[in-house]
Amino acid sequence: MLKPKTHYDALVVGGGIAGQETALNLANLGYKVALVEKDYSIGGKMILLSKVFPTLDCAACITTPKVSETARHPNIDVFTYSEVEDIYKQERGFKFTLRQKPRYVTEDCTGCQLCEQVCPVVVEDQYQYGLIGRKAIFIPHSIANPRIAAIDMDNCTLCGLCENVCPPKSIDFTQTEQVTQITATAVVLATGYKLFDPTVIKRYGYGKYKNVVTAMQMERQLVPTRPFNNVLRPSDGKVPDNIAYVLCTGSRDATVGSPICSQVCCMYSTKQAQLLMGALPMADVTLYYINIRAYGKGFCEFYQQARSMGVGYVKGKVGRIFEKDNGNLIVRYEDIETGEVAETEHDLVVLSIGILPNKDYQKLFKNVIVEHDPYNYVKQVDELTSPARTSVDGVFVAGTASGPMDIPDSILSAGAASSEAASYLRKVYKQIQPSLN
Amino acid sequence: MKIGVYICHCGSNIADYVNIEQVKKAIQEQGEAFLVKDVMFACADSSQKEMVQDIKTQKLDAIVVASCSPKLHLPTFRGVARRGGLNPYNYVQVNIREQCSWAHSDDKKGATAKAIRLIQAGIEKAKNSEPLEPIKIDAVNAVAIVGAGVAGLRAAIELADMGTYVYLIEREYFVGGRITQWDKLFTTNQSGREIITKLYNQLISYKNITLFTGAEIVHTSGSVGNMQIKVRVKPRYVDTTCAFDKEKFEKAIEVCPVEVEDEFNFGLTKRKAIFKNYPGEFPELPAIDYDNCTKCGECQKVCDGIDLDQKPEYLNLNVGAILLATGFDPYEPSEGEYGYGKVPNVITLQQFKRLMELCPEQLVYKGRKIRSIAYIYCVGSRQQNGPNHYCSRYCCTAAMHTALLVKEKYKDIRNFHFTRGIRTYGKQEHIYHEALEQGDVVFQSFNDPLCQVSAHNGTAIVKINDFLTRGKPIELEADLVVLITGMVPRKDNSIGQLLKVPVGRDHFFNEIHLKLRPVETVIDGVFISGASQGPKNIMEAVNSALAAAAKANNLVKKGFISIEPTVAFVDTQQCQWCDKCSEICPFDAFEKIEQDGKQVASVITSLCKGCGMCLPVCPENAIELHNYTDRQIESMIDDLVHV
Amino acid sequence: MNDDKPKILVFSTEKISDPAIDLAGLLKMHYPATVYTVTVPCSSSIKPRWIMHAFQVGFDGVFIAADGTDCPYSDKCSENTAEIVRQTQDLMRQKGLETARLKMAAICSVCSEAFVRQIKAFYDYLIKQKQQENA
Amino acid sequence: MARTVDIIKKQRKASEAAREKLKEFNRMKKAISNALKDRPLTIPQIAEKINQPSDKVLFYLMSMYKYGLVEVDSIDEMDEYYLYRLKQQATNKK
Repeated sequence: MLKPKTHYDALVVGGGIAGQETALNLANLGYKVALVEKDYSIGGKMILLSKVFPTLDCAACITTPKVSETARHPNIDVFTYSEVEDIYKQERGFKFTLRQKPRYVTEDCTGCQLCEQVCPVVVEDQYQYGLIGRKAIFIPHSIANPRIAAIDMDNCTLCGLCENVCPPKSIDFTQTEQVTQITATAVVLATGYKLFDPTVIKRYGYGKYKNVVTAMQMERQLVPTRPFNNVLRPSDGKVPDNIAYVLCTGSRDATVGSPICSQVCCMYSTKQAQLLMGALPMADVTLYYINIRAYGKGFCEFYQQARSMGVGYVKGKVGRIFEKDNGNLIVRYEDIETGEVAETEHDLVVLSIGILPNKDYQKLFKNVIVEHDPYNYVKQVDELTSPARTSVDGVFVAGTASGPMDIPDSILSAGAASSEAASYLRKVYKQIQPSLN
Repeated sequence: MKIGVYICHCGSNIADYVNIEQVKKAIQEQGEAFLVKDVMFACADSSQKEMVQDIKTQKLDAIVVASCSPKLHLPTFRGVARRGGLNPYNYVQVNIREQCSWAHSDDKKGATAKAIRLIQAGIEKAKNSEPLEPIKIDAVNAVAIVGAGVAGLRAAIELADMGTYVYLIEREYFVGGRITQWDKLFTTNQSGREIITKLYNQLISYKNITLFTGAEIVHTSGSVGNMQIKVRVKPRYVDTTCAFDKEKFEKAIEVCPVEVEDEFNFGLTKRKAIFKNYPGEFPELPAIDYDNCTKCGECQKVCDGIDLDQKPEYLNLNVGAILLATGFDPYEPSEGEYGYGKVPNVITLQQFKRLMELCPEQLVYKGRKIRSIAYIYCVGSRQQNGPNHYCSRYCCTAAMHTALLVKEKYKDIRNFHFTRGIRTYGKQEHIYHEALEQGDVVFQSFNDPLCQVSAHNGTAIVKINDFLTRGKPIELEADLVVLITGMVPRKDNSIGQLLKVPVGRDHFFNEIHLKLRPVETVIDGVFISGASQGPKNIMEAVNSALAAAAKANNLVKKGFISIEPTVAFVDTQQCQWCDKCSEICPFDAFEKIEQDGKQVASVITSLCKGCGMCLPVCPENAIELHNYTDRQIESMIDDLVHV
Repeated sequence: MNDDKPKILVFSTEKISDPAIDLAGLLKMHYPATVYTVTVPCSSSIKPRWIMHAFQVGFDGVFIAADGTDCPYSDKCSENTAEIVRQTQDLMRQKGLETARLKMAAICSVCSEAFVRQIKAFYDYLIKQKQQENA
Repeated sequence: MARTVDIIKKQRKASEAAREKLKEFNRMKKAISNALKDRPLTIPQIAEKINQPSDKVLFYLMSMYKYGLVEVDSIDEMDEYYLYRLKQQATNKK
């Protein structure tokens, strides 16, 4: 386990694209950064995506260089599978507790995956959103960084087979949690977002009807390291040929506590539709939408491209989904073009789930309050001219922690956060040492 | 040349499929290596120490590690080389895991034979390797920011805060850019001027920011880290030392007899030839619009601060980087587009924003009290027949927000929105909801034909095929039609042309990569921000300005820039200067120089990215790339096929 | 021992196609062991003389795993690489070499499946060529 | 040689849920392998043969595919369902 320093210039909470970008910018300026990620590897949600709109370059190609740059930077200490808690604002800077949880595998692991071969337990793979199994000892996913295995102790039968086969003897069941008190001059919250849980909308039958999946599950099916040998529907492995997307699932819907637009679903659905038409040339893809929000650079053109490829766009709000005996689904919707309620049969339904605030940041601080906006995102106290500032001096926000946004906006927001944090650090250090350049 | 070779077992990952003993023997027998060792884990601390020790005690000239992909451990072993006292480029990594043992786990014999060849080729490469040092270029810790709108001002303050000297160069006589023209802004309802006042006051407190107004960059030379820029500062024709004699200047404006159309109010009002856009504008000093001034001398009679003999000044500045924050132009509808210029009472959103500010009590246009307003969306954006296919992003929210302000400010006004699908993305959704809640009517054209505007008894008629009526046309009479115009690139792109900044399909400045390098351009040291790279709202423009500030500061702060030494070089004996290399180079890294009485190509190493595109096009084979020389590549090929 | 098997030289690029070939190994996708990779910065940097050299010293086929549209250096990369292939094919014709022994395909950084598929098809083609030559 | 798992075993027991999952996987693995012994089958065919829900068969079959126990054979005539077969163990490692 990496031994933390006693002091860092900046603590960055969250190792997704925004956290990495912030950490890299600060580290390149010579500041020492602690990057804390609660998951087993850095990369956030972006590293799990297939191709990204509107350029259709693959997400892995874009993130992996950034991930390795972050992991390897001499000024960044990356703490994966670790959590931050009890942050206290002090006269100068912050003190906090770092909890490094045991993965029961040491850094000697070479990522050879022999342990995975011999482990006899299969549980749902969270990185494939439950579509497929993984072992109780596992490397999170094929491009995970660090590429070190971890044991999911809740599902381990303590058979010890992994320990028998591990070539560099990196398995250590006796590993324990390490708790360290650390200080940092500035804090950047890059805690990201949560995906909307569609089981809340019972009418759509997610969790009950096997062939109703989330867009994230579809995203994984479109990645080169996908769970199945092709895009298949989960009920029986059939190659789907008539796929529906239900947009605004958990967005623009005050009844489920999510009144705002999630800003990315229209475009990722449009992208998936294009990728599906490539993967399954015979398939029909229909998007049920309210408004198509193709607002960003190249988005409108991308949307037009999907239409010209033959993706169906139906302006209509989906009311309910029914399952037939053969696993097919009946989508009932109000067709705004005709003003009537209509029904269409599909063999796979994808819910374009929205994004929700990750409220975890609200529990981090002990003696100060990082205020939130009406939707529970981190409040930007000077939204127009200092978008990264929060209600606490010295605490900055980067990426989707302050609201829904796409990848380019997250990266720009992270750029702003690093800029403001760097200015803040210089100001603080100048107070101590006025001669500082 | 003494070469040390280390063959990694990677536990069993390599050793299970590649017969390490056999490989080791083959390499030893071949006799090219001075020392051949096998190690359980080359990356382990103990192995690294052993290698450092070997380099020192055995006086090795180069090392080869055959293990995993260089993507994983190239920097690790370059570090080993450095710690042993070797140049990191005298190190070669051979990938016998991902591209050998794992790829051929079904063919152990084949994998072993391949490993031997790969390592032999690696040894060849190491034999022909040359020590390389990163190229260091001195960098001036100063940045020129072009444009003092909200993005430029914010970037300037942030860069100054981070310890970089800033030259802020504004083409107009006044700072603030577009947002000084808007009153209340979404989503905070702050006024544009309030923001600019705050930023300007902050700006002038910095010793490391120099602001030039009425200024333009007219010439640049040099390259990243050290750029020479020539700035022309237009005269203001007023004596800047009398800045605080405000009253005299007010008087001068009053007596000026010349009236011209006021661009600040988009032609809704007139201004004088000596002018300020609004009271208290920054800098708080009027300017004379020389082209329209009749030199009548009236102002000079009341104010001794006028000096019509001022001449343009030229300044030569030295900067490490340039940050463009040149903003946008609002789309100007063509005559007749939705009745613009033909039907009375058709104005653009920007005119309407100014009109609202000029009408504190009642909303009156051309003498007519306004009771109903039709907002027509996507004017100049998402064009079906025009060149602008893109969505302008800010306008749906801006229109809805304006509609809210209208109802808040004036009584009894009805708002009708003629849209093509509302795109109030993200949190801006609540503005759309508020507009609906206050009773605004929103139409959406069915299957996307555009609505039509015609004149009718002094009012305007808007016709739309609406969604809810399944495409049946609806007609509506409105006292005022507001065209919700999008953003277009600045008409005058002289700065972009001067710096050779490429533009995208939409003609805005283009970044290298929307996600990886969103504020960098292919011109090293030139950054872009704000609406100059595409439509953005204020928060987004400021985010990109601050991001660009971070990148620019990162680049120049250290005082030097290091670049990879894998750059191209020219054999001037062979070169006949045919220009092919400079034609194909995406980075303009070739220059023509004179050497020994003939013209030859020379690589500007500070511009070369080491892509090697010039290598195959040279008819004389006079160009090579460090670390990928003909000798290295061809000797590797020899050894790969060697039996 | 491997002499009867076709030998293929692959030019792969540091940032784009090399990671895909690595990933193929990582996912244990098999391809013939007589496929050797030489890494270059960009597929537009390959000199025709390198390719010709490979044929001369005994390679049966040369495969360019091109950057395609993913090229980080230039949007003209595909064009430039195609030009290199064209020029090399001219040289091959002069030497009486079958131009199909040089193959180019765009391989993105996770296109491991495509790489393996392409290289196997190329390998099979070269086997047939060899058999014909021997017959 | 001492294994760390033996130390930890003295301190705690594996969860019942984990044991259950282990058994379930073994059961399904065995059933699917048996079903595929003679010829390649589609997922619905396997499900019918071993009398298990087809979504569960998909989950375990694909997990077996991931760990190299099963491979794709071909697709049926309707281009709807893939057929899967057992993978021949290439190397018999100890």
